[in-house]
Amino acid sequence: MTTFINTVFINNPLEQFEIKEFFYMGGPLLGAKFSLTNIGLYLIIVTILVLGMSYLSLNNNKVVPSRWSIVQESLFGSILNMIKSTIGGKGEAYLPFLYTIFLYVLLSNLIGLVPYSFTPSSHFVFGIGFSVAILIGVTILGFQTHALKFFGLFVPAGTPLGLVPVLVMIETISYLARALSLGLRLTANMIGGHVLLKIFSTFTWKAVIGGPILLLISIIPFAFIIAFTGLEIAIAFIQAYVFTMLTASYLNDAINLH
Amino acid sequence: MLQSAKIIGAGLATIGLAGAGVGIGTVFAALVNSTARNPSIKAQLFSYTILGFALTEAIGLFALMMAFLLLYS
Amino acid sequence: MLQSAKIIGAGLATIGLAGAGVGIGTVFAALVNSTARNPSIKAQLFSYTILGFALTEAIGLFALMMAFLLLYS
Amino acid sequence: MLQSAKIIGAGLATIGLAGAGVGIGTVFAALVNSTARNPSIKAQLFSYTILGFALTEAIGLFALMMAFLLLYS
Repeated sequence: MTTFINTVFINNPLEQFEIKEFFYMGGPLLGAKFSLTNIGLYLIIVTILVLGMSYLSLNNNKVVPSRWSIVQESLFGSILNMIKSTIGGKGEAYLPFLYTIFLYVLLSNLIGLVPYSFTPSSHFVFGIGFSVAILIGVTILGFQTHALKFFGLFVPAGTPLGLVPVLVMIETISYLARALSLGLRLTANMIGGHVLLKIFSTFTWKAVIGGPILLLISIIPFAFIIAFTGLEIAIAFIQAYVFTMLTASYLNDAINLH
Repeated sequence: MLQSAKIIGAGLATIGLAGAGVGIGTVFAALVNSTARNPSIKAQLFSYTILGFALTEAIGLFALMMAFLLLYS
Repeated sequence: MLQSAKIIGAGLATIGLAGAGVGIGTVFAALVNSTARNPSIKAQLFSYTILGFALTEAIGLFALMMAFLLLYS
Repeated sequence: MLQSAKIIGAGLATIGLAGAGVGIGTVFAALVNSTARNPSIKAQLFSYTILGFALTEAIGLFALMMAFLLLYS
């Protein structure tokens, strides 16, 4: 039995995240180096999907909305409600920004679930790039609207005087940790989910070809994989929603200072 | 030497399941309490509980997955 | 020798997932309890629960990321 | 030999994240329970929860910082 199990991992389950180069142009002569890698390709695909969806729902400006434009309008409306409840009136200026983030992160999560595909959002460069850019933008916005009063953000209302220095130190650390935790949350969920799927599918595959008795036993991990893929789709939606929700609450901190 | 480290590592990783155990117990305790308080929406409560159970189970399986990863590669 | 230390370190780091399991169980227990108490605002409660779940899961997965970091670098 | 001790030390330090996971779960459980009990002051409750979350997360990240400190210096 043990010999059968330890041939389960032919190759490393983390191999699915490796970046492979498709073609490579330019060299020392040209100076400019251009190489299309699989993460680059999938980012382009996701962009085309997002633009295509918006174009489809444009419905060449007919008054009667087509099904696609209803989808987009309801998505737009739900994000508008979320912004209204988080930031209030002034936040509506950031609606297109948050809508694009939500759609982009959602599609890059979902595209990873297509078999034989690659998840752009399972790379730290995608997640942390997004979150650091957002945090720098929010801080600049905060300073622009509130100049020096922005530091009031680090002192929550009603703290006794003696506690202020400790609290300011902790608040600044947690404010700076937001840059990492926002992106790391998205990426870690995607990596963890896909590695788990990879391990269980290899395990089931070994069980299926392992012989008649094992074929019967392999129904259980197979059912688990179906359940977990459903969970993975739910997690893709939840992560995209939470990413947008937290960006909105950080914007709220910058605009309304608590 | 390496094989012994793999076994110890897998053993340590499985401790992570303790949390999922406590979590699932708490979710079902809440189901029992809330069904007593408001039996009319039993179905809705049960669906939330199953969702909570599935998500807590997922965390436990992350730890189990890590244990398998350590044991076999 | 170093490789075996990496495996044991990764095994130890995975224990951090226990906390996330307990946390998610508590959040969903609160959802079930509060839906029984006040079913009219189910939607709002559910959105807070999903937010709480995602934030707790993030901490658990930080520990898992740390385990992967120890294992592979 | 020293490097392997560093790795095991970092693995041990990451276990501290378990507490932060439990804490954040409790904070959001309280939010869900209290919103059901008194939905009118949702905004105030939510801002307290975010503050509590930020402070609990800071403690968890202290543990992670300690783990990195052990690992790389």
